[in-house]
Amino acid sequence: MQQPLLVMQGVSKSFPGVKALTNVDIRLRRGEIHALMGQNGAGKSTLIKVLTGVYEMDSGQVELNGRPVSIQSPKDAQALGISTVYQEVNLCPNLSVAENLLIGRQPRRPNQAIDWRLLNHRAEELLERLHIQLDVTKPLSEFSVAIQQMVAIARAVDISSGLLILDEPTSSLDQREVQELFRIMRKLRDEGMAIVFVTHFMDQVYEVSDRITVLRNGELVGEYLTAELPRIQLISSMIGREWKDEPHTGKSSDQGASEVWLSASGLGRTGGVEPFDMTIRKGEVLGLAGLLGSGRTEIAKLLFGIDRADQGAITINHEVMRSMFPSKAIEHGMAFCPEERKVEGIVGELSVRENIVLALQAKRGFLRFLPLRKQQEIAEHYKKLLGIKASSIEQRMDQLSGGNQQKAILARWLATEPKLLILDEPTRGIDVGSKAEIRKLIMSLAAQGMTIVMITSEWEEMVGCCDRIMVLRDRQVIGELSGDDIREQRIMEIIAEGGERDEQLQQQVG
Amino acid sequence: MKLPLKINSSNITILATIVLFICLFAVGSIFFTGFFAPQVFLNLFVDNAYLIIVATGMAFVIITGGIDLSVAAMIALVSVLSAELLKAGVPPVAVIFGVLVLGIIFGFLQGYVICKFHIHPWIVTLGGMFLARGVSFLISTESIVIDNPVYRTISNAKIPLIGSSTISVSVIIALVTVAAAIYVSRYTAFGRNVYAIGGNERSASLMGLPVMTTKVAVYTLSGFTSALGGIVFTFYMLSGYGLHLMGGEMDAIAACVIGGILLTGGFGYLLGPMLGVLSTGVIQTIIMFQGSLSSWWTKIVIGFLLFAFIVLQRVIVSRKERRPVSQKLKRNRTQKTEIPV
Amino acid sequence: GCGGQTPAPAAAPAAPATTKEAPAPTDNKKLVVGFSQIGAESGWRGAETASIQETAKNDPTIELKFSDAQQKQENQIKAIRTFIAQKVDVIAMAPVVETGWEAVLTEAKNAKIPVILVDRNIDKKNEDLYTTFIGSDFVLEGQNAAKAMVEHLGGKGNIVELEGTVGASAAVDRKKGFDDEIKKHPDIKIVKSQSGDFNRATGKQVMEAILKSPEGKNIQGVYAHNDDMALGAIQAIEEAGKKPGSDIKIVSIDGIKEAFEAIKAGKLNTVVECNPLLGPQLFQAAKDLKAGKQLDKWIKSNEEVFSGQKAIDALPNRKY
Amino acid sequence: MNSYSSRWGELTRSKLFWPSVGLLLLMVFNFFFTPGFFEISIQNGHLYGSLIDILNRGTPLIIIALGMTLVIAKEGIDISVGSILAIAASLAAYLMQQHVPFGLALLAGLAAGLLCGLWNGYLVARLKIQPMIATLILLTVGRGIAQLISGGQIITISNPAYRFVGGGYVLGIPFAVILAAVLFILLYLLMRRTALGLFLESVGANRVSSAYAGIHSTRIMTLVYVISGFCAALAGIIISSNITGADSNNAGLWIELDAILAVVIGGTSMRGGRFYLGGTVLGALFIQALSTTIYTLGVPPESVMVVKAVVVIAVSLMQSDAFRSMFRNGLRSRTRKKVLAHEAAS
Ligand SMILES: Nc1ncnc2c1ncn2[C@@H]1O[C@H](COP(=O)(O)OP(=O)(O)OP(=O)(O)O)[C@@H](O)[C@H]1O
Ligand SMILES: Nc1ncnc2c1ncn2[C@@H]1O[C@H](COP(=O)(O)OP(=O)(O)OP(=O)(O)O)[C@@H](O)[C@H]1O
Ligand SMILES: [Mg+2]
Ligand SMILES: [Mg+2]
Repeated sequence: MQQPLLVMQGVSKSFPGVKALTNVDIRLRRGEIHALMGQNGAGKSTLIKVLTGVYEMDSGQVELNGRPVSIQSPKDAQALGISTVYQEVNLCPNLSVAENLLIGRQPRRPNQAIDWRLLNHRAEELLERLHIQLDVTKPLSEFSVAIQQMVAIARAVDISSGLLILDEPTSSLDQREVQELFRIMRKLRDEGMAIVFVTHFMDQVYEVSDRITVLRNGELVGEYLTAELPRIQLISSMIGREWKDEPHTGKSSDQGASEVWLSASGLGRTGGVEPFDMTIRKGEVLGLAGLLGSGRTEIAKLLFGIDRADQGAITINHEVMRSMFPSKAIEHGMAFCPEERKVEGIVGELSVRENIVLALQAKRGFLRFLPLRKQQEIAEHYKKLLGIKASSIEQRMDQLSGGNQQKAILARWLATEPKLLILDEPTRGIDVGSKAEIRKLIMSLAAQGMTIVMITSEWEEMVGCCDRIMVLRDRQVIGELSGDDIREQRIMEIIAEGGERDEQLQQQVG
Repeated sequence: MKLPLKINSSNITILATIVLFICLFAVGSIFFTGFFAPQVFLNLFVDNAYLIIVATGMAFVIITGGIDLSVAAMIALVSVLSAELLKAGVPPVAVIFGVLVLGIIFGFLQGYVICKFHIHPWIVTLGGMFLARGVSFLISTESIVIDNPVYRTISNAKIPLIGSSTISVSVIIALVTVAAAIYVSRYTAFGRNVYAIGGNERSASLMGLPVMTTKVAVYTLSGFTSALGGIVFTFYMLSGYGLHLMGGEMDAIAACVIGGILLTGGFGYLLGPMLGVLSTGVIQTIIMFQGSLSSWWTKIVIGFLLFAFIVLQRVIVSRKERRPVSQKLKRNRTQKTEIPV
Repeated sequence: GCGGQTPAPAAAPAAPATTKEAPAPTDNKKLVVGFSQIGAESGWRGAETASIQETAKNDPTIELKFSDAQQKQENQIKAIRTFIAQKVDVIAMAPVVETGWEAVLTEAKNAKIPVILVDRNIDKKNEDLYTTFIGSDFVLEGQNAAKAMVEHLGGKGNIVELEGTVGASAAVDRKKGFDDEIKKHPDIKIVKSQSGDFNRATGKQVMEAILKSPEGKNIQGVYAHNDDMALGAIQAIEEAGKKPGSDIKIVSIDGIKEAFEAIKAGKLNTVVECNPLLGPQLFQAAKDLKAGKQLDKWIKSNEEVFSGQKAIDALPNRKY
Repeated sequence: MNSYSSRWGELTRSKLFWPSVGLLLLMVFNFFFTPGFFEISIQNGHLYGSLIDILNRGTPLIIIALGMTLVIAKEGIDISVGSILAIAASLAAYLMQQHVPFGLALLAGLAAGLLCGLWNGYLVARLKIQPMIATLILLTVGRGIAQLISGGQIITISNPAYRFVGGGYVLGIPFAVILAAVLFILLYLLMRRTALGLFLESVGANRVSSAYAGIHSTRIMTLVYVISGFCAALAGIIISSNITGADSNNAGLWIELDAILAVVIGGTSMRGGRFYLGGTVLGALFIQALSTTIYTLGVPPESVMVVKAVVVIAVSLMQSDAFRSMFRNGLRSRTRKKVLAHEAAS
């Protein structure tokens, strides 16, 4: 048998109070896509960080090509041909896209000066391979997380020369981008590279991976060939008990009668979304569908007052509002679970408890202080309800695994008991088991009368949950679906048609 | 490919600073006789050459998100040390070389302690500041005259420019420093790493950039420029004195900030510090030409002008930031909208 | 308070001019004097500034260009450059430090503008770069203080020296003059010497600490480089339950009004005057220069040593 | 053994631990090298001794550092405290000289501090000027205003009530110390018994997230500068009262550096976020104790700076986990503890 490219043996890693990895083995072979699976907090990211020298392991060995290596830093890892996309996008927001792609190995002129022209050109080429076109001289911060993630992937792909590690690269990508990524991954695999792939999407695992390693609570469960491992069994081995694939719970279907809770007329922002109208009824689940950068997040931010609308007005419960800002929105019973959890969601330095009570406390005002006892109660309640895996509610937020951070943010907003809950990619990075739980929770909240606006790139999830769907394209609302029309196929059609209509429009104008 | 003159969000501060500088100079010229003269303008460089050098070095530190409070004290130390060594008969070349090495070592040590032990640069360099001043007092509490002929020649050398106006050797050194800094920041890997670290240190490290080395290098560089600034300052003063430039580090920081360098790191052009120095310099010149302010009104007016300058700068910059971006965005993201089915 | 809001009138009687009234400049153009002041670090300097500004204001033949250097030599150099650019008739300055003036004063010399130094001198090597120096001798002040101290102690005792800001020329010279003089008296020992930064709060704090140190428990005299520190020290001594002025003799320099009041109250023994009211002398010198007179290299300001009844008598006339 | 070492670990991780150790070491040093340092007697009916001096002289620094702690927690900095202090003292003294009643003058001084803080807050929170440069403006202007008020002279204070603020004693304890204690308790309650502390830490750690959670970050930011201004004003009144004179030229010069140092020694990170009021008090006391020690010991004036530098660097090294672990591992083996700089520092 061919010698594996990389072998990790007996890897253990513990943080104060947590044993993140216990005696884990993994072997990665050339020409293979290897999925690393496990629940939130199982230790996947930690394993990757240990491998790439971000953390020092407590014990264990790494062998590359049969020779023991000691990787002390991401720099060492890169030098050994290991390139990584970490779970949270790790790029420099102030640098241009091109630089982010090529920093550390910029093309030089003969006199050793950085050749900017060539650099930008190369960057464009790199992105072209992923079928992305954008102005690479713009700072990265001007682009959405999705684009940032694509840039990170493009960078890693370009650097990699033996092993490529992708920690939840697809969490904020839409299907089309995912396909692009898979195409590249397959190509690299066929060229003989080893690829580690972490995701919580079962479909994707079965679509691209050849082999699966499952972790549970920091321990190795086993290594399987993808083809030989049925889905149910995979999930069961991840969660450590039998798993029944429950059918989606039916959605509340009595929305027609309920009254309008919020409506927006002609709401828009120059440079953001084109003016649009929308009505949201009490107790309904409204979906915003669209491709990356279609303006879904923008709409949510306008509704919640994070971006100021420069035209139009919002009416909540018949009360017209000219301006909106977060604390006002919260006061009126809105809640917004943002997309970029690292920047907009978590307060890393604070504890899980403080993160959870933050919005509720802000809503109450600083004087009506929640006593510690009460805070603990709330935090413990949601920790249990959402299955947040943390050593205690006093653990620092940034020490939680990605999925658990996401759950804590969700908890923060649920704690405010909102009337309208806006969820922007709420299940990003959340494992299969929890995802189903959360979906169930959302549905039951809606059934109890909570209104929900949901943005998700998983159309299946959207179709499964929503009573009504607004479709966006190029920052315009271009259609609406409800009732039986809600099908993935229809969404795609509308987006595609909208495209034609737009082109026709442009032709007429031009 | 792209004209450097294109106004965008990153160089707008620089442009605003230049515009405001010209306005201030114009105001001075209108109100005071003798103000509108080449020499008055050149004196801004002559009198501030050392500050330009120091601020430029400090800018690298600030761009990484750090700070160096020891620069002014370092200048004082260099001046005292130079004076004392020259008095002892050490050849000038050796003195210059020696203090430069001292600056490099000093900066390196500060950087090493900051990075290795993860202590905030404010504290470490504050310690450095006390240390440098303290050592210069230990060497001599009195001010020492430098009458070394080489130093005096350099100090008195006047390089004629337009008409009868002249600049000093120090100005050349300062301009070369600025030019070198601009080049380094833009065209070397080190320079780009500095920006990356300022943007997000953790990301930079995960991207495999040599974060620790770069940070240490940046403090070393600042140590070097403050020693160089010290030499230039010594030429300027021809004296060594432990109390020289008390509070000068604030001037350097202010120059950086006025020149558009963000103290939180990651943003700014290396031309900025020089513009910042010139701007505060012209404010001071106006005050001096005015010539009837009492001591306290001097402070108030300087502060007020500084305030007006910064506010105007912000107004210009935020105007620009608020411009609609829709058109540009459309061009940015012309993604094909075919759907994989 | 000595009425800081109403600065001393121009022709202060306490500040006699050393040269006779000279005729006003022949042409009716005003005599333009550029004065570069160090800053406003103390009441003493404030009084000096006020004296100069008021004198100029009350003299129609004079136009004063005043520039405050905020304690920075660089600013003083810039100010002098500016004066040269403005083509003033006379440049006057109170140099913040002795050294570092060669370049800029040479420029002034080349521009044929005479330079007058006020209250502090510059390095002897550069004597040819200024025309005259008006002011006092810090070393001499230190010596005078020492003599007074010796007298108060009867030639025997332990003393504490409160120094000014480390490195400041006033501190360096006042220490030198004092210490050298004290050395002549073997029974007098300076047991502690610490910087009080020329200000009252630090002076008090330092004295407090010293009084609690083993040496500090047996001291008979305190010498402060300026009045402010002495006033702070007096408070510290009182709080320690001792009597300033009798248990512990106190000598200080400057002669601000509060110091005289302290003498009157018996808490301070001697103050060596260092006169800040130099305005009249300065402009007299400037006019003399313009009239082509030859000036002494050093015009001493009129200064005395005050103790006891002499101080009490002088109190009503103190201007600052 | 294991539980012992884990409890030890917990203790050393407490933010109050290292400043306490620093202070303790200084005290131990004094115990051996400064005879009489620990003597406390009764003099004129009040406590008297070096330790009392440290408390008494330390109060202005403690008060300012408390305000500074909040500003730094918000990821800001306030270098104008020295000037605010001078304004407040000069204004109060000037008004009393003009025969304004004591209470009114005192209020005016404090109000001036609040106003200065409001100004700083406005520049930073509304105009979004970088904190250091925003407060640099007031650093310059404020000193000028103070001198303008006093005419550059020291205004002597004769009002006995005013003198009591910084020089009086209650039951033998300096009144200023009681004031500082009250302020500490008030701030502590304000921060820890209302949600302000939580909001402040949240804004300091991640401003965007906090705004999304509905916290008015501009209000919080303004508030901390106002508190800092108030603290500075109070410190100014205490200092001027103590020396019975408002010195607009020198009062509070460079105190911002000491205050920031105290905050950092006290365990609050200059990157904002978590703050420790208790730690700040310890830090300020440490700095004051160092000064008092230096004065009592008779360190030659020209070496004072060097001594301070060495102690400051030593204390911050002691606080550094990386430094200590280097020692520990150096004794055992050469297994380097490797954590990314970012994480260890935070
Ligand atoms: N720096 C840290 N300090 C303390 N605990 C940590 C730290 N980083 C991770 N952990 C803990 O280690 C465990 C494993 O986390 P890890 O991030 O590896 O999970 P994961 O499998 O990647 O989960 P997810 O799917 O949610 O990303 C978690 O319980 C987490 O709380
Ligand atoms: N102020 C701005 N300047 C430049 N670009 C901006 C600005 N605001 C938003 N954008 C860009 O416009 C797009 C906004 O899309 P938005 O985030 O609303 O889309 P979305 O449908 O939510 O897509 P995603 O799945 O990426 O979240 C993003 O690509 C973002 O980079
Ligand atoms: Mg993970
Ligand atoms: Mg989005």
